[in-house]
Amino acid sequence: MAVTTLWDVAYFLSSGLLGVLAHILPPLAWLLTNPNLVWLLSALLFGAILLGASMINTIMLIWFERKMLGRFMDRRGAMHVGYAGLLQNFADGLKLFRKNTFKPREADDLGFYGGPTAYMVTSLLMFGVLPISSGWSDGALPLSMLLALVIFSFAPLFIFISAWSSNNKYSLMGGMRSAAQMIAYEVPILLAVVAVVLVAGTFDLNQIVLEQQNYWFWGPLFLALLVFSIGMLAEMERIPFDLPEAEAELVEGWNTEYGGMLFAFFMLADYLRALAGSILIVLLFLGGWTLPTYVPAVATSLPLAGIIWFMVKTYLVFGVFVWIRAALPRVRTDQLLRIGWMRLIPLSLVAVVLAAALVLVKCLPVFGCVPSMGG
Amino acid sequence: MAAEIEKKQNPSAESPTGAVLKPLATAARQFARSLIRPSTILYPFERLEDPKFRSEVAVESGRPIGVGEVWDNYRGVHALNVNTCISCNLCAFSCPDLCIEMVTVPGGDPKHPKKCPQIDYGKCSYCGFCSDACPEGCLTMTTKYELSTPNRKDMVYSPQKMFEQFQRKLPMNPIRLERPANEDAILLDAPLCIGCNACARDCPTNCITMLDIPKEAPKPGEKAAKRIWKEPVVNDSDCVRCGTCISVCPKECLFWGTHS
Amino acid sequence: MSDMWINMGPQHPMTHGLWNLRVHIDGEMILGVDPEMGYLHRGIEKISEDRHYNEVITLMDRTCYVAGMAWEHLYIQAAEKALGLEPPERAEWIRMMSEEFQRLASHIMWYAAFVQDLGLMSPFLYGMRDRDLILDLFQSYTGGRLTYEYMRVGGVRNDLPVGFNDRARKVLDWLEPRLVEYDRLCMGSDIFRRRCDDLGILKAADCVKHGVTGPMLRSAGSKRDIRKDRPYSRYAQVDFDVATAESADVTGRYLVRMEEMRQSIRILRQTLDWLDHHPGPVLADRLPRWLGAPYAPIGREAYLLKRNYPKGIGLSAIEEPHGEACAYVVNEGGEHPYRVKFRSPVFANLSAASQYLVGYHVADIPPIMGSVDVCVGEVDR
Amino acid sequence: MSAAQPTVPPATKPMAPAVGPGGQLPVLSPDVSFIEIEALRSQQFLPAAKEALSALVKEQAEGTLIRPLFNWAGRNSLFPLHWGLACCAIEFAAAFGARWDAERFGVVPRSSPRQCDLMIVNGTVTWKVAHKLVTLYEQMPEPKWVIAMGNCATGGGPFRTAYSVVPGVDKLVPVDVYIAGCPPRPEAMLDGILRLEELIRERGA
Amino acid sequence: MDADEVRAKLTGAGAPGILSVDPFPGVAARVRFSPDSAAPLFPIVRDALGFPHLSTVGGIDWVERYEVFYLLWSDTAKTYLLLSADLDAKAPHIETASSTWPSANWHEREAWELVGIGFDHHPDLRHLLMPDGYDFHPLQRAFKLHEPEELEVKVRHV
Repeated sequence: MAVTTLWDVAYFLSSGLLGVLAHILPPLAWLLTNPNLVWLLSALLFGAILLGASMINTIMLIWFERKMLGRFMDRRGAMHVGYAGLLQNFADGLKLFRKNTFKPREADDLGFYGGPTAYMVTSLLMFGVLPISSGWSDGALPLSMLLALVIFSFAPLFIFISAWSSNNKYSLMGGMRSAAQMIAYEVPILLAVVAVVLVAGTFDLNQIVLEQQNYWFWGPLFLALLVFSIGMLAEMERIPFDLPEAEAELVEGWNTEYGGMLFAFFMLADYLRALAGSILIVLLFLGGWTLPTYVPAVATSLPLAGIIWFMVKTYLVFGVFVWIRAALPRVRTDQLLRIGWMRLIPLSLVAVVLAAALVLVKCLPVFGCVPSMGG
Repeated sequence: MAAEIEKKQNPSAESPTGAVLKPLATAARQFARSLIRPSTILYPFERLEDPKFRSEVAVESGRPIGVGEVWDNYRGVHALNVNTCISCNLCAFSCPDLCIEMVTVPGGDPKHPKKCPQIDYGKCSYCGFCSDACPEGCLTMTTKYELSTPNRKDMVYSPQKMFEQFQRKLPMNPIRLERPANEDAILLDAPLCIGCNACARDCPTNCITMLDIPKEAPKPGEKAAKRIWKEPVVNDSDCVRCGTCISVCPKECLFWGTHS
Repeated sequence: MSDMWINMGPQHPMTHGLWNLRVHIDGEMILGVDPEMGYLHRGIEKISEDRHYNEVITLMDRTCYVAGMAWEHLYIQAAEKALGLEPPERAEWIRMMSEEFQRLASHIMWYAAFVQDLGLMSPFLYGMRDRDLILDLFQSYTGGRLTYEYMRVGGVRNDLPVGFNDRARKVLDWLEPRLVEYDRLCMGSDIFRRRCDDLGILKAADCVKHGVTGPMLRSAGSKRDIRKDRPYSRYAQVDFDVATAESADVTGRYLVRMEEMRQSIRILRQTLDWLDHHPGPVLADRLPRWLGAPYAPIGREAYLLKRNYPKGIGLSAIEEPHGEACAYVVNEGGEHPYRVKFRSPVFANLSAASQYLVGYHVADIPPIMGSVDVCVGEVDR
Repeated sequence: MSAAQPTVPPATKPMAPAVGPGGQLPVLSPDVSFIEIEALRSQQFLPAAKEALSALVKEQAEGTLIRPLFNWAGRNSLFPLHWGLACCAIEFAAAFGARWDAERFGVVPRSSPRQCDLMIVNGTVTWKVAHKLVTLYEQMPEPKWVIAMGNCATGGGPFRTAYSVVPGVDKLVPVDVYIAGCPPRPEAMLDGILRLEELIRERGA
Repeated sequence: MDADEVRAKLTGAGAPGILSVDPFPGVAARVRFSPDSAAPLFPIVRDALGFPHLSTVGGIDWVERYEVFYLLWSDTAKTYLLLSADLDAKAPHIETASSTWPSANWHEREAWELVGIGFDHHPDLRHLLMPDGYDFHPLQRAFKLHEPEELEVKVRHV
């Protein structure tokens, strides 16, 4: 079996390890070769790899943004710490890690410390749900997409808790904006997802990707992609929808009072969410880890090829977000809500209707891919 | 007029919807342009003082980072040629921030020590008035600007330290000020003068000579020699108009004025 | 959340300097504002009384640190009137050129800071990049990047270096397409228009009532520009238009400033052409030496007693990048000015803050205050 | 410097000339390839990692074990407070502009003092703003540094005789690095930051 | 507009307390008036002469007296006008101009703070540039500047 997925790698490693151990300790072989133990160990290993990979990916994502933003702005971005600034964000993280931890006198203990931690944890939780390559969850989670979106929508709660408990007017306003914004943009996102579900016929992210083996959804569901991307921009709180952190009016928004490790949590979780958002777009609209069938098989048969293609797509999607950040100013609160409620929701409804119509006539406009409706 | 401007500058005013594409295109164009060489000077490695680098990124090159050759008149740290300094005090007098102090340097005679400027760069505002005022051109400004130090005391530059700057032969301000003609001159209120020689002794340019001038006609029966006094005469072409003579005159008989 | 007061400043990204905008808000709505100034009050008017006439110039660069040349020009005109001196013709043209370059640099700086307030970072970097070219030009003939100390009572310190005019033209050639690019990023952007239209409206009558001048007044339709109304220096001899807009809002101010930059380039081209063909002295002969550099101001009290120089009061007004600036210099026959009083345009523009801020959202404060173009140095002096 | 750190081989001291006391730097010709320039400073990580490893091998105390790495991190990621006092603030902004791009060194201004390590006092400090400056300084979490940029912050500059001006910010907060200039060029500001990095390396964060 | 025209217009409008109207370089005229008649004079200058824009208000300490001057601009005549009044040295005060020209508000606050001229009936006469409780008037001649004494510089403990 060719090693193609991360789960395979983890399983291979753990079974190999246990096999070697069983060889060394024959009396315990009955225990060590127990498939349940192998599975358990590989699950743990898988989790550890996932955690580390998502963290490192997030940090690389920050690096990617800084370098790319630099070029958009006619400068170079971080470049002197590590080769081409690769180590810059590790240095930032390490530094924030060892900064003095403090709490404003009037701040609430539980909210002040708990908020960022929960924000971080829930953002990390996403990566347990999102399949990065084939054989990731094997249908064990038939509603994985809904679960992912549920976890994604925890964030405003924790942002608001930490903003409220840091006892600062700017934080409070930022938190309130954040809550209003995220709630407003949940709806179009979910509706856009409905369009995808209509076409794919499943809530399982794995299945959705498999549906896109031959035709990616970005073509037929372009409207849904547009709505979903704009909604995701708002959910990630990136320019032009970064109102909660709007530097010019709200100092640093809801993390005004946070410094050191807790601020690092916020930063990291923000980019974790950005990564998760990009991954969701790739999963739902850009075919996940798959490549069109007319691409030579060499490209897909390499070890871990699925993951590599997936990450390439993810970074490209994120690059578009960076591009938008470099070109567009921030909108105002009321405009933001108006865009959300009065533009995106009708648009997403149209997208749903369109998707339903497409399913009904069993004909998808396809760009260069072989149509195979319903997989 | 206003509508005109608006129309001219904002062709998209008619159809604002979808106009986000234009800034996106502009940013993308900039991205493509700066992919090869962004406008960043990699400061510690590339410097605008470097003539070669400067001409490479000059405005003529089409991708301007600097405007090119003219950089040498930047007003940075002073360079002092201690050897030609005449201790005239003019730099200290002309300093608007009073950051120049005249300190004794070796080289003078014990009675009249040689004094050269010592500059406190924590107070200096780099206006260049001192180098404009320097009559001998020994105090000039170089292009050196890196002056960070963890120690406040290091910011006081002694004459020796500025002499080191001079010896490093950094590029110096090429634009020397043409000194316009000035009618001011040192005049003598002759009746008050006691002929003490203080002005001639302290004159940094030695342009004052004490001439024997008969103060008054000898009285009958007196020897003429007793009534002869020495009086300073200023050589205006050599005088740098530093005013040292005025400040040392015990009788305040020298003053500024015009010959006319 | 009911109404509350928030302090925006002294350390706040919106302020672009050191001042405090106390805002009374209800939710996101502004009920009232109270600007609190003085965090950068450096006593420039008082220090000027202890300085020689030329030495005050070093303070002028620092009074308004984005428009140093304009303030030098302002002060020098008043001081020359107070002392009864006349600069040579070429010096006047060089001064005018310097002021126009400064207007260009100041407006670009404004553009950079203003758009950054709206959350868009790239124009800040483009603006700083292009402004550095103008500062390089300044450096090539004054020796300073930000603090020039270039003008003197009776002229300017030195003539332009060889090849300056061509270099300056090349910079203008580079800048002109950049202005189009700036417009594409802002006026071409739907989001930008929606953020700035109908924001911070201050009609012409209110402007006059509250002493608001400069691009803010011209954006309300008034054609008031001291360069046209009361030409100083050699502005009567160059050809340019006064940029105006009708909307009296943030967009209007943006358009006026962008158009002013184009007009500045137009003036600069004419000025450079004049300077090409008219060499000559740049500093008047026979200046009193107590003026300070280029001579050393010496003699102190002893000199004071024995000279008689005409007394006088000099009053000058120029169109500074931010608006109408006036200087009032009293010469009481000393070697220092007896009293120096400046009228800062931003001071008046800020004092009307409640007129154009109340009724808008908190999120509107950065664009509105950005469109005012606050330079705290000249407000507090 | 080499005496203080005998373990560091000379080849891995790339920044030493840039911040030497004389301020003299070998001007590299601009035809140094892009890759070389990007690689130059990246070598700083290696000595730090090496030091940490050698500490690990020698089984030193826990503190010294991770100190080199944290020192490396601390000095390479200085977040200055984003505020502008006076003229120097314009040059401060210019240093973050496209031409000098201070972000190359990991210097990113933050608006909240809670997230800053470095206060760059870029202008005249008046008595009216003095206690606010001290408050901001105290809001910054340790370890923190102060750079007095320009002459006003260093000693009041041309305004030090004025009735409203603090003659030097070192009367209010401890200053680590002074940058002379009125205002200092953006390069001079970067030079000050590099000197502070050198200082952190010597002193320990 | 020159001094004669200003004088004619002022007398035509019945302006009280005009002491003299002289030509002055750079402005149409300098109008000296007695401080007691400020309140009725200001609206006349604004409306009858047509000077709706107040550029600045400044005070000068002449040791034996104080002077307050108002710089006005007329858009129609395109010229400046200088109003000036001599005030008592003991307790200089004058009627506020901010009821006529609202822009005088801050200028008068500044003049009060720095020069020490009181403005009667000013709506909001409090410190503008200096912190509250600063009791000196720095732009008076008696207020001298001096070099700050060298304080001991703290050394940071490593």
